[in-house]
Amino acid sequence: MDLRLSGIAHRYGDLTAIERVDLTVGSGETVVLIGPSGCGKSTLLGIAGGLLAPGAGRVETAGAAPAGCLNPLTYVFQDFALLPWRTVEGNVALALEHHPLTASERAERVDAALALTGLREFALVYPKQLSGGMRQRVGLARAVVVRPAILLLDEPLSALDAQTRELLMADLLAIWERERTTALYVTHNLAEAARLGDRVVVMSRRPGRIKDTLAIDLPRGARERPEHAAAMADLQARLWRLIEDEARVAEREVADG
Amino acid sequence: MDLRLSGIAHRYGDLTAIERVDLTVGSGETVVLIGPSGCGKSTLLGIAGGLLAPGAGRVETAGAAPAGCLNPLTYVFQDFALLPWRTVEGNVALALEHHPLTASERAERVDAALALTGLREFALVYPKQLSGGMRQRVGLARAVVVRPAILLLDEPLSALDAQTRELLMADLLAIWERERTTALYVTHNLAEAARLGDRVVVMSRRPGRIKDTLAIDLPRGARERPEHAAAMADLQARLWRLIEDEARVAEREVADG
Amino acid sequence: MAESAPRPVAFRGGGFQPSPRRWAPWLAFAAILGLWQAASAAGMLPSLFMPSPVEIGRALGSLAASGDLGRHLGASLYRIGLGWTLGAAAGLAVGLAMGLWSMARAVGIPVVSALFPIPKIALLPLFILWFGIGEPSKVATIALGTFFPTVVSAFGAVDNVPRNLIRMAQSFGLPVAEIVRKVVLPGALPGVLSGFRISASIALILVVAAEMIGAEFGVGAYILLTGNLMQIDRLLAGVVVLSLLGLAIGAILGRVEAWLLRWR
Amino acid sequence: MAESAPRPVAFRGGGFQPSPRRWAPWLAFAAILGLWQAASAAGMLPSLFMPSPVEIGRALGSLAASGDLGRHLGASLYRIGLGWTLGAAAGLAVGLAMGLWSMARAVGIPVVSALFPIPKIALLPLFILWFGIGEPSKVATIALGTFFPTVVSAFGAVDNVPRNLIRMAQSFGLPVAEIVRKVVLPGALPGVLSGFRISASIALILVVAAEMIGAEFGVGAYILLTGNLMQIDRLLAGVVVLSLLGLAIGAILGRVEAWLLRWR
Amino acid sequence: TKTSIALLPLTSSAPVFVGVDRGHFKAEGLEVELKFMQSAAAVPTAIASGDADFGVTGLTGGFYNLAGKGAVRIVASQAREETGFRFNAFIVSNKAYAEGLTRVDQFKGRSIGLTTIGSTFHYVFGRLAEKQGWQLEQGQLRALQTVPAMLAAVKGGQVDVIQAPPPTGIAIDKAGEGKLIGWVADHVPWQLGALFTAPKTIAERRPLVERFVRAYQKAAAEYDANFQKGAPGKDADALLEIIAKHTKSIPEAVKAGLPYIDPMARLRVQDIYDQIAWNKANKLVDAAVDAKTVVDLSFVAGHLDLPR
Ligand SMILES: Nc1ncnc2c1ncn2[C@@H]1O[C@H](COP(=O)(O)OP(=O)(O)OP(=O)(O)O)[C@@H](O)[C@H]1O
Ligand SMILES: Nc1ncnc2c1ncn2[C@@H]1O[C@H](COP(=O)(O)OP(=O)(O)OP(=O)(O)O)[C@@H](O)[C@H]1O
Ligand SMILES: [Mg+2]
Ligand SMILES: [Mg+2]
Repeated sequence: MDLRLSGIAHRYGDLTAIERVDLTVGSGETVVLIGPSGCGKSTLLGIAGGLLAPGAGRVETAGAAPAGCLNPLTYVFQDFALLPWRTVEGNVALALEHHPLTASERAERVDAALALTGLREFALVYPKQLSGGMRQRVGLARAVVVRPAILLLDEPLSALDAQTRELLMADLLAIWERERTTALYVTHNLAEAARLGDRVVVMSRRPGRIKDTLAIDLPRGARERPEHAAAMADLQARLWRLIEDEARVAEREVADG
Repeated sequence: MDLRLSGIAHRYGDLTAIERVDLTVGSGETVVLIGPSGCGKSTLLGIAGGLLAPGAGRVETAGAAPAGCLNPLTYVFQDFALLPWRTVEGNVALALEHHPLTASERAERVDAALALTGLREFALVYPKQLSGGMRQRVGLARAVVVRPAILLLDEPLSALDAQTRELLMADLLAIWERERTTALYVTHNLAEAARLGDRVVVMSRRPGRIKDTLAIDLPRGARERPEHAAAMADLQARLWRLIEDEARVAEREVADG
Repeated sequence: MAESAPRPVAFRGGGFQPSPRRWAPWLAFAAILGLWQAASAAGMLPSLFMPSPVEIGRALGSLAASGDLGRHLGASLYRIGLGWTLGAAAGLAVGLAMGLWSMARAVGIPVVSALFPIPKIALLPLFILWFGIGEPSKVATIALGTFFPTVVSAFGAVDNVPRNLIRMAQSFGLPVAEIVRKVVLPGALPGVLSGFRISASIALILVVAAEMIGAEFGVGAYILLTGNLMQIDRLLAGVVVLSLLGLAIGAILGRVEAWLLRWR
Repeated sequence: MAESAPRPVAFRGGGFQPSPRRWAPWLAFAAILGLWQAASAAGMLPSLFMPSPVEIGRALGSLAASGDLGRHLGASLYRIGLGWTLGAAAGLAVGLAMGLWSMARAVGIPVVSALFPIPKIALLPLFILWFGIGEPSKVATIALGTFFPTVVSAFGAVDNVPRNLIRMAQSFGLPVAEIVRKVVLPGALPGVLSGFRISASIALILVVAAEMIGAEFGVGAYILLTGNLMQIDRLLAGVVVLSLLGLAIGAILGRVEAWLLRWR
Repeated sequence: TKTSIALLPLTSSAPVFVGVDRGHFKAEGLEVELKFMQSAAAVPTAIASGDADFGVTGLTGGFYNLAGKGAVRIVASQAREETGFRFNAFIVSNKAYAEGLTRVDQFKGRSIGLTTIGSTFHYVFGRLAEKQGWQLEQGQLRALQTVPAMLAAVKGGQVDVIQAPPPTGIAIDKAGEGKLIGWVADHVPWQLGALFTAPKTIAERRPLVERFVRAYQKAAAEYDANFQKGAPGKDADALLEIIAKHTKSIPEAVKAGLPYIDPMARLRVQDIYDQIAWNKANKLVDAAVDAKTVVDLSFVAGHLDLPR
């Protein structure tokens, strides 16, 4: 299934968050969206997923959803957004409960999602007992359990420490390779962008527009190899040059009040 | 001034956080401390700075402090620890107010620290109006203003987004080159460790011990150059191998209750 | 400064972290009671003005021995229980509505803030007119007193349910009713429970006002009676009963809370 | 499913974000008063039981015209002002001490939780014995009523000062007194101010209880008098005065808060 | 000399009002400040707390408890329910009257409205029951805290019977809001109220008490001469004005509700003893209270009904 954003613009009161964005994410493709703070990345993702009504423009999907898909456009959140009063199992089951599934179908799906994210032994644990990395795994399991056609990820790793981020990135890649899900992935992290993206879309600072798009041709599995270290470093440096000045300006903006 | 930790051990109730650590940070040297979550890095830093009384062992300094040093061992905190009811200027001045300085001496020092961290135009702004990166700059200015002999930094960049981290790392390096301060720097981030450290000390998971020490011989200014990209990638890969399994185990620990 | 002499780093942390001292409260109570008793024995506190702990204890003992304590407690607990249940249930419904719907909130906030500070004893004559002098007026006094704080806390509790959880539920296409049931209500529970703590204290405080209206039995009626008879030792015994009741209710709510919020 | 036909993504967000409606409260008040007046005019509410808004307004008008309103307000404001100041100041001192020192806390918490739920009207006979029948007993009633909530909020406020800020101050070698003055007190200010809001409402509520002790003037005394005389319209006029007073105090505290906490 | 008296703004305090406005206290060199209280219970409390030197009010359980603790002592009489004089009346609700409650000997089992337990109203019903040979039962008494609440309850039929002071009782009967079926004095004559002071005042400032009682007696005598001798005396109108002023009432209303006051402020001493005994029997007054210490008979000559 692919995702098509055309002519998207959005304002919050007087503030123009997004000026005009056209973006298509092809079926099975992973597009990484980077840009300075406040440039409208989260806004764009909210619009893509139907959580925000765009000021202008259209959001459409095309193509077939995978078999058993219950929620074509599914989010993974930066702050995990787990219900603290539900166990891991309960959190993963949440998204299934309002669908007409038999109890055994439901249990099977939940179990498969927990297995995929390595959470099986934690099924009955409450979120407070888990580390940040484990919590985001629950977030991933909850997304996977509905067999999404398109994953929308808003800085899913940025609340984690660097080592956990490393561990999760590897797991995420493995899941993607298996499920071949279309993904729109927002991050600030150039290393993440370079590791995960088929294409990297760079947004300008507010009001957000698409400034540039870089395709990464190396297969994802090969990017870690020592012989590609220089190429990857060069890619990151290019991305950094595209973004550095805008990031510097964005950092120094003072909120009034 | 150098910092000498010998035979440090610490327990919280039944939990042994640090088993036995000997570590010396030479004058002007930057030692980066990495290790999995909960291995006792913050505990060790607290002990080094006199904020925690160690269960066993000694903490000592030796050598002359810089001229005008008001607080030889000075912290920079992960969460910035700014007083929200004071302006940038007021936060930076806080550490001076209980010392017998004339008003003009004080103003001069504050101004110099603000200039060094690029905060001059923000002197009268409250922290809530600043982005995360700007807040940590205030934390740096507050540390610099007392002319510390030894800086203790506990993941000073990890609360920031990746782009801001990049910007601050460059500034931090510039300040260090000028002031030649001794520094003990705690992080989870291997890229940071490889960029900033003269030596990287790797701790094992809880109870924390020193597992290995790597010296980085490339001068800090040269590490970003394309011709060293492969070497740096290799260094990070080595650090990752030293830490990966322990990080994996640490992530999956369940807190009881 | 000698370059080579290492100096130990001075400890400068600690403090500002009150540690529990299990014996201290008991000791404090014992000390207060002891001093009080001593002052009474020494004649520094005239027993008319301030009876000694022993006298109060004796009054409490004879109240318990006569069997009246049970009757008073029973009557008051019935009123508190019923009044609180009605007030809290109605307050919860209104508060949740105010938390969920803009319209209910826009109307509710000003009405609540105008009516909340009205002293309940001011309304006793009205309650007599509306509800008579039997149980209904007493229950109504307590119900009204607990209604407003419950509204405020329930409404605040819904407001404090993290919006990101609601957005998450929407992103999975949960219907509104499911979102309310599975996200908003459990998320509001901590706030609602702490509101219950407050309204339970208020119910206790109001039992005296409520029992001003022709009550024969009840802890409040006993306090009023002994106050009128200037039997200060018995009055204070009644106050001690209320105080213990407050501690007991607090402890019970604490248990309930710990169980319902075990996920915290 | 046709591969090529693009389908728009349905909107599923929004809601759960009550938006302000400036006109709604006024409309609500107008609607309530209008309905009430209509019901009264239609004879559905007997004016003995529930006077109409117009009757209450008329009672209020004649109270104001007679000049008594000023006298009543003056007397009550004096008692509220003095009582609240004393109670809040003492409560602040005790609450801050409990926040800072383990010992004060260990002793204070159980004592406060035992004494907090004691109804102030229960103590009126004692207050007369201790403080006489003049102003002191009235002021003491209000002071005692505001003392405990202030203790609780001040103590909680100190507790909520982020410990990392205190560690930071220690790391720069600030002396303890400086830490208290520059970190703990400003950090506790928001909690203390919101405690003041609560204790101010309580002071208002207690003015009726306080003025049960032989007061000639005072809004509470007026309410009691008119209640005793079953002049329900005047009683409700007095209640309206208290309610407006509450709104006014709330508005003033809101201004003070906005100014003192402009850094938030 | 400055002194003060705590009292209620009721006609039963008439001798004090007369004494102040007709100069009897001034003649004894006393400048008396009147301190009006809100409830009968507050009057002796004001003496105990030192807010006033003297007090006059009805005799209640609370009063005797304070007296028993040595806080107050009776020195002279105030109002009395005296056979032949009409003061408080029994008022029944219309509903109860319609059900057949028309006589004072039918109160058994009926709901009775009171201000508080231990009040003078309570005592009268208690003695009435004793005399008629029935028991005040549990659940029969409704303590409503204030006189107006009590009146409202009988008007609304929420209680069957109350006692009302004149002129309220007559007014209720006239307005048809209830029925007046008898006078307390005809059934339970008793010493309703007294003048009292603190034992400490007696011990330390005996001359003050003597002067005060003398002036009070003169006022009582003037009251007696004008109101209790069949035809009104020559100053009756002037005295009514005075009483009306202090009770915030009008002379006609005052006239309809004047209590009997002993011309020499003598007490019926045995009745006081009986009151204490009844209160003790009903556990309203502590068993330790000794009637002998409650009254000081040395200020008024010729007290009535002295116990043997
Ligand atoms: N609900 C809102 N009301 C008003 N302004 C908003 C709202 N949400 C976002 N904004 C503003 O719109 C702009 C874009 O916000 P958005 O969250 O989309 O940026 P972002 O690129 O995701 O930033 P970040 O990298 O910091 O997450 C920002 O300036 C932000 O302050
Ligand atoms: N005040 C405390 N009381 C009890 N246990 C504590 C306390 N502080 C830390 N610990 C425990 O001691 C261990 C070491 O903690 P510490 O904060 O030093 O680890 P860390 O290496 O800094 O971890 P992280 O990388 O997550 O910051 C952890 O298991 C932690 O849970
Ligand atoms: Mg964002
Ligand atoms: Mg740490």
